[in-house]
Amino acid sequence: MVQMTMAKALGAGLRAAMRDDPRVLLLGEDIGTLGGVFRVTDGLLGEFGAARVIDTPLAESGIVGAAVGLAFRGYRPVVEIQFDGFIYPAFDQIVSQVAKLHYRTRGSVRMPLTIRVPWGGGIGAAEHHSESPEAYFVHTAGLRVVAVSNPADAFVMLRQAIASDDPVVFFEPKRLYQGKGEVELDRPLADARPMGLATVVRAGRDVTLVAYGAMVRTALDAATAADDEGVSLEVIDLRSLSPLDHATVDASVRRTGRLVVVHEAPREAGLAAEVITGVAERCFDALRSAPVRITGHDLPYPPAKTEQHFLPDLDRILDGVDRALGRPNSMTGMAP
Amino acid sequence: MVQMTMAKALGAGLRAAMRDDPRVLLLGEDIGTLGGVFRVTDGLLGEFGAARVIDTPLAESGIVGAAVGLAFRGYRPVVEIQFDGFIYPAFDQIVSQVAKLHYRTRGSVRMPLTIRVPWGGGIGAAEHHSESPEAYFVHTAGLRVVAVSNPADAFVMLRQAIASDDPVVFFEPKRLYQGKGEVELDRPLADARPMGLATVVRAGRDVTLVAYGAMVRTALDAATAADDEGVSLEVIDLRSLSPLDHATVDASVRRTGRLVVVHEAPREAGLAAEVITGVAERCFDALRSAPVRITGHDLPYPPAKTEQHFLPDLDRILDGVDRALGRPNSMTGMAP
Amino acid sequence: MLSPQQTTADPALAGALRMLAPDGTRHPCPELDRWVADVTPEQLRLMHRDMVATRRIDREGVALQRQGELGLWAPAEGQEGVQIGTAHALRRDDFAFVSYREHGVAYARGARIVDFISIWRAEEHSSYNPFDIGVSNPQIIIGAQTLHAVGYAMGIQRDALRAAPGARADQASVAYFGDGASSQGDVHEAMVFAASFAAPVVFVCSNNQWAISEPVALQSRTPIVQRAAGYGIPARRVDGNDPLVCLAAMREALHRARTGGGPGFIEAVTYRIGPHTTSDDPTRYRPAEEVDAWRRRDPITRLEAHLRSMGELSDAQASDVAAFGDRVAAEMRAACLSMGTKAPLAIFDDVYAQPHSGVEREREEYRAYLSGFEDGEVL
Amino acid sequence: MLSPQQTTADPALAGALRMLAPDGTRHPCPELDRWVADVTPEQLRLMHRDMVATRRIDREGVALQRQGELGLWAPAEGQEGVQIGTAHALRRDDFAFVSYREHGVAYARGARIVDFISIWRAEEHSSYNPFDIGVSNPQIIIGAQTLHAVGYAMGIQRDALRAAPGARADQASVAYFGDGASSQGDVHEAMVFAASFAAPVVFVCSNNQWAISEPVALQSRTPIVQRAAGYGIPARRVDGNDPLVCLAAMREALHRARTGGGPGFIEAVTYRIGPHTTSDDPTRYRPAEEVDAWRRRDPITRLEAHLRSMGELSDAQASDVAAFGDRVAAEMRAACLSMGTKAPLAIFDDVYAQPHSGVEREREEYRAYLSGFEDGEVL
Ligand SMILES: Cc1ncc(C[n+]2csc(CCOP(=O)(O)OP(=O)(O)O)c2C)c(N)n1
Ligand SMILES: Cc1ncc(C[n+]2csc(CCOP(=O)(O)OP(=O)(O)O)c2C)c(N)n1
Ligand SMILES: [Mg+2]
Ligand SMILES: [Mg+2]
Repeated sequence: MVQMTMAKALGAGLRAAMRDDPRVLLLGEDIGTLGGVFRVTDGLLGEFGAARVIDTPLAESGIVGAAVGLAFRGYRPVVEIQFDGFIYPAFDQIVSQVAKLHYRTRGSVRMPLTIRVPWGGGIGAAEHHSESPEAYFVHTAGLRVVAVSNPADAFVMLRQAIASDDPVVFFEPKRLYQGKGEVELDRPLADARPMGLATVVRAGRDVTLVAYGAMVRTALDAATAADDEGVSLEVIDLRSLSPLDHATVDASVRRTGRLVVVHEAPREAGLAAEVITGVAERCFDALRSAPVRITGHDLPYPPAKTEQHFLPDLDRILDGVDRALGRPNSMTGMAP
Repeated sequence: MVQMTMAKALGAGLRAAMRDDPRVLLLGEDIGTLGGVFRVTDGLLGEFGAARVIDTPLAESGIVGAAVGLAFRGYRPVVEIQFDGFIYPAFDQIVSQVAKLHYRTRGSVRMPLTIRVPWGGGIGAAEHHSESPEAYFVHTAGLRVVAVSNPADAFVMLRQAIASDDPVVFFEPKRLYQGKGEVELDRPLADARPMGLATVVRAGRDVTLVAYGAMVRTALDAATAADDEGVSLEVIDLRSLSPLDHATVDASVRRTGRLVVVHEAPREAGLAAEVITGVAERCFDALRSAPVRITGHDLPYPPAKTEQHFLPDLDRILDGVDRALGRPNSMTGMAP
Repeated sequence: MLSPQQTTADPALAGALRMLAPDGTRHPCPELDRWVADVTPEQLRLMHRDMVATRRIDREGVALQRQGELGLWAPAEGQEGVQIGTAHALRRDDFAFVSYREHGVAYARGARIVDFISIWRAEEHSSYNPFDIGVSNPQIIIGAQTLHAVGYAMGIQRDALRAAPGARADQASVAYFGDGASSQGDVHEAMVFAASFAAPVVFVCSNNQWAISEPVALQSRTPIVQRAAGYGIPARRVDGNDPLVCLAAMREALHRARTGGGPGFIEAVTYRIGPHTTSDDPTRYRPAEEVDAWRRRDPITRLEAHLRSMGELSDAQASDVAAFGDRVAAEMRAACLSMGTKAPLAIFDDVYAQPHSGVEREREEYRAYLSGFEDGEVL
Repeated sequence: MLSPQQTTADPALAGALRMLAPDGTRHPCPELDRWVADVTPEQLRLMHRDMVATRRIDREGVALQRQGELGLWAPAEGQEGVQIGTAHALRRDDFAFVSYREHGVAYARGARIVDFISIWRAEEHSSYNPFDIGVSNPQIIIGAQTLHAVGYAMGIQRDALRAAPGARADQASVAYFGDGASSQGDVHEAMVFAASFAAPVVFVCSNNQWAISEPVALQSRTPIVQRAAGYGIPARRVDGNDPLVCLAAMREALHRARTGGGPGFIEAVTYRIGPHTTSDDPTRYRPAEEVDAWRRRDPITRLEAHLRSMGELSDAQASDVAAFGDRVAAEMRAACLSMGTKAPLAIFDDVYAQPHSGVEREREEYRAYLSGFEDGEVL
C-alpha cells in the first residue's frame, strides 16, 4: 500500500498496463513532453518512447479515429481527451464507430479503446472545462462507461478498462486529481473487484444515497453530517455507469426504502433518471417515498465564480435526504 | 383544411415561414435542386432562390457552424440534417455553440436555429439511417427539442420552431413522411397550441400511455386494441421533449395511477427514464404500480431485416400495459 | 492533339494523367510509365475480368433491388477503372478502408459473392470478416474511414518498430473516399495525421463528379488533388476510367509508403453512371447528355479495346470473361434468393465482446416476450 | 543580405513577407507595399499605442492571475503585431471572430478595459456585447469560430442581395485562429464553405509556433499558408511581428473580400512569448534560447524603432504612450479589484431567450432552497 494522488495513481495504472502489454499505447494532446495538462502521463514518454506515447495534432475526431484504426491493427489505444468539453468533436467517431464497430462486424473487429476524460467541475475553470457528459455515453449502446472516485479505483479500473475488449469511456473527476489515497500497486488485477460492480462505500439504514465520481466524497460527507442528526445513509459509489450494477442498488433500496441520487450533470435525462427509473421498475413496492434527484441544474455550466450554486454540495444533499424522509425541506409547501 | 402528407406539410411550413420572414433560410445537403432526399424542400429553391435555399458542401459541422454565423448576422437558419445518424459530426457545434451561445453572451446573441432531423427507424434503411438521438439533445441545456407525429403538428410546429428565438432540434419521423392528415394552412400561428405543450390524443381511465413521434400512432393502435379487452388507455403525445410538459403527464397519471412510456430509442438513460422519474418525483402517491418502459433495446440499431424486434410495436406495448395493470405478462415470474 | 498528360478537353479531367485513351490507345505517361513497365497482358486480362465481374455484380445488385430482393444498392457502374486499377496494386497484407461504393475493391481482394448480399439486403450491417480480405466493412458515415486508415498505418509503423528498432514498415493502408467526402472534417484530420506521422497510407479520392445531387464544384472550386500539397502529401490526379494509370499511380504511392516516404494522395477522376443509390432519381439534377458523354469513356470498353489492339484478347477469351460474369451474376442472385433472416434473438449478439449484464438481461426479457406468442416464432 | 521577401534565416519565417525588419528598418515589399502607401505616421502611432496598451493589459492580466485575482489568463505577449496590425485594417462594420488570445483585436475594436476582467475572473463566460464592437465572444473550442465567421460572411452576402439583386457585399468577417487550430476539422470545413460560397471572410492564422506544448511541426510539415491553395483561397505568409505587413496583407484580403473576390488567408508567423496560459509551465517543453531569440523580434520595439528612425516618435510622445499604458493597467486593476460576483439566481438567466418552464421551475426550487439559509445569502 502506498499513498498517492489520483493523478499519480492513473499514471501508475497506465505504466502498469503498458508494461504488461506492448499493444497498449497512448494518444492525446500534450501527453508526451508535457506529460498531459494534469501530468497524468508524466514520465511515460521517457519510459516508453514516442511510438507509444503519441502527442497528436490538435483534433479530437482525428485522435479517436486514428485510435480506431490502431485497434483494427491489434493495438489497445488509450486516448486522453484534454478536458471533458473537448470530447464533442469526437462524438461521431465515438458513437458511430467506436460503439458500433464490434456489432457492425459481427464481432470480427474489436474496439479495446479506453477514452480517458478529465471530468467535471469544482476547479474554478473556464467555460467548456467543467462538463459532465457521461449520460450521452451511457445512452450509447456498445460503450462501457466508468467513473472513478478515489486513487485505488483509479489505478485498478484504468487497467481493467484497458484490458477490456470493449471500448470504455473512463471519467476522471478533475477535482480529485490531487486528492490522495491508498493504492495497492502489486495486487494482481484478477483479484480486483470487477469493473462493472458498484460498491457500498458506507452502510446505512434509512436512505440509499447513490453517487459517482467526485460526488461520492460529497455524499460521504453528507452521510457523516446526517449521522449527527441520527439519520443513517447508505452510500453507493456506482463506479460503472454502463452497465449499471442494479443488484447493488436494488438490494440497498429494498432495505432502506428511500433513494437519493446525486450527480453534477444537469438533471433532465441525466443518469439519476435512469437509476431512479430502474429502481421504480424493479423495486416499486419497496419504495417508501418519492425518489429524489440532487443534480446540476439544467443550464450550461455557469461561470466558475458561481459554480457552487450549480454543483450539488453537502447541504443540497441533506435537503434531498430530508425530502426522501418526508422531513421539512426546501420544497415543503411548493406545488409539485 | 387540406389532406397532405407529413413531408408536404413540412414543406408547406417552410414555405410559409420563408414567405413571412426574409431572414429565414435553409441549409443542407441536397435540399436545393433535388428538393431533399425526402423531398421536403421540393420547390423551395425555385420559389426562393439559391441565396435562401442553400445546398452546402458535405460537412455537417460546417452546416451547423455556418448557420451559427448566419444567426449572428440576424438570420433564422433552418438546417436539414439528411438523416438522424449524420447529426453526430455536428454534435460539437450543437452542444458547445448553438446551445450555449445565448447563455455565454448573456443574451446578446440569439440562436434562432431550427435543426430538422429526419428521424427514427421502421423504413428498412441501412445502418446509421434509423437513429433516435433525441435524448442527447434533451440532456443538453439551451436547446429546445420537439418531435412531431402528424401532418397538422408538422406544419404548425415547424413554423413555431422557426419563429422561436431559441434553437430547436426538430425531429421528423421518417416513417410518417408519407402518411396523410388534415392540415389547416390558413390558421394564424398565434391561435395554435403552444409548441411546448403535450396533447392528450386519446382520453382514457386505466393507464397513461406516453409516446412521441412515430410511436404515437402505435400507441393509439394499442389503445384501440386494449379497448376491445375493456382496458382504457389515455394516450399522450409529448410533442415537446424539452421542456417536457409535466402538467399534462402528471394530471393524467394522477387519474390513472399507472404509466407506460414508449419510445424507439434505446432504454438506458433514454427519455422514458426522464418521464418516469419526473412522475415518480411529483406524483409518487398517485402511482399504483411500477411504471413501465417499452423502448428500443440497448443495442446499436440492428439490421433492418430484424428491426421489428427492436422497435416497440402494438404487442409489446400491450404487454407493458399488462405489466402496469398487474396482469399476466411476459415478465411474470422473472426475477426482477 | 492532346499532350499525353492532358487527357481531354473536358475541364473535369484537367491535368489528369492518362495512359489509355477512351479508344484503348496507349499513350506514353512519362510520370508514371515505369510503374507499369512490367505489367503483362495476363495481368491486364485479370484486371479486365475483375472489372467485368464488378459490373455484373453491380448490375445484378440494381436488378435485385428493383425486384424487391435487396433493400438498397449503391451502383459503382463507371468506377470500375479506379477500383480495380488501384486494388490490383495492393498486396495481400495491405489493408483498404472503403466506403459503401467500393464493390470492386472488395471483389478484387477476395470478397465472396454472398458478401455483397447480406448488407444490401439489410440482413447484416456487414458480411465478411475484414481481416480475411484486408478490406474494412463498408463505411456509410462519409469520410470516417479515412481516419481509420491512418490509424491502421500508424499501427503498421509501430509493428515494424516493435519488430526491430528503427525498422520501416513494409505495408500500407488505403483510404478510399469520394469527392463529397473531401469536405468532411475527418478527411482533413486524416491528412493532417498522415502527414504529421508520415504514415504509410494512400488516400484515393474517387471523384465521380457528384455527391448525390451535388456537383463536385460545390465541394471544391479547385481540383481536389490540390488539397494534398497543403499537407505536403505527394499527389497525382489521374483519369479514373483508365485502369492502367490507376494501377501505376497506386503502385507509385504504395511504394513510397512502404519505403518510408509517408502518405500519398490520388484523385481519380471518374463518373457515377448510375443513380447515387437505387433510392435516387438523378434525372432531377443532371442532364442525360452528361451521362452519355461519360459512357463514352467507359473503363471496361477501354481496357478491352487496349487488349484487343495488342491482340491480347481474342473473341473466345472475351466470351469466356462474359460467361464468367454471367456465372458471378447467377451466383449472386442465387445467394440472394436463398438468404434467410437471422433469428430474432441474434440481434443481441456482439454488442459487446465480453459479457454485459444489461444486454443479457434485455435478451432474456425479449426471449420471454417472444415465447408468449402462440405461432412459436423461432428463437 | 536577405531579399525583401525573405525575412530571416530562421526557417520558421521562411517565405514570410516583411516590411519592417526587427531593427525597424523599412524594407520594400513589392507584393504589398501599395496597401500601406497611404499610412500616415499618425496611424502608425495609433497602432503603436494600441500595441503598448495590449501588452500592458496582458501583463496586468498575468499579474492579477498570479495574485489570485483572476482565475486564468492567456498571454498574448509577442503577438501584438498581428493582432493590432490586422485589426487596424478593419472597418467598424466588419466583424471578427476571435479565440481566447486575441486581446489586442478586442482592444483595438473598442472593448472596454473591464471587458478583459469578467471572463478571466470567471465571473462571466464573456463580457461585452459582440455587436457593440464587432468582435465575437472569445472562443475556447479550438477552431469552432472559423465556421461562424464564414456563416456571418454568407449573411453579409445575403444582406447585399436582399438590398439589391446582384449587389455585392461591402463588408467582411474575419476568422482568427492558431496554428494548432489548423488541424481541426472545423477549420477545414470553414475553408471549404468559404471557397464554395466565395464568402467575404479573411482567415488569419496566428502561427505562434506552439499549441500548448506541441510545436507547429506536429500540426503541419509544411507552412500552414500552403493549405489555402488547396481550396483556391488566395493567401499570404507574413511576418506576424511586423505590424505594418500585417496591416497591408489584411487590407489586401479585406479589399478582395469586399469587392466580390471571396475569401483570403493570412498566416502570420509570430511567437507566444509567455506560457500558454497562466496554468502552463513552458519550461517543460521549450528552451529559453528559443524564447530569447523571439524576444529580439519584438513587434512593439520594432514599430517603435521604425517610428523613431523616421523621427515620428519623440521621447515625449513615447513617454505619453507609456503613461497611457500605465493608466490602462491601473484601470484594469481597479476594475478587477472592485468586481463582485453576480447573485446566485442569476445563473438561471439567459439560458433561453424565451420563457422556459424547466429553467423557471429550477430557479424557483433553488430560490426556495437558498431562502432556507439563516445567513441570508443575497438572491
Ligand atoms: C456524415 C454523413 N453525411 C451525409 C451522408 C449522406 N450521404 C450518403 S452518400 C452521400 C454523398 C457522398 O458523396 P461522395 O463522397 O462523392 O461519394 P459517392 O457517393 O459519390 O461515391 C451523402 C451526402 C452520410 N452517409 N454521412
Ligand atoms: C476542441 C478543443 N480541444 C482542445 C482544447 C485545449 N486547448 C486549448 S488551447 C490549445 C492549443 C491551441 O493552440 P493554437 O491553436 O496554436 O492557439 P494558441 O493557444 O497558440 O494561441 C488546446 C489544445 C480546446 N480548447 N478545444
Ligand atoms: Mg461522389
Ligand atoms: Mg499556437
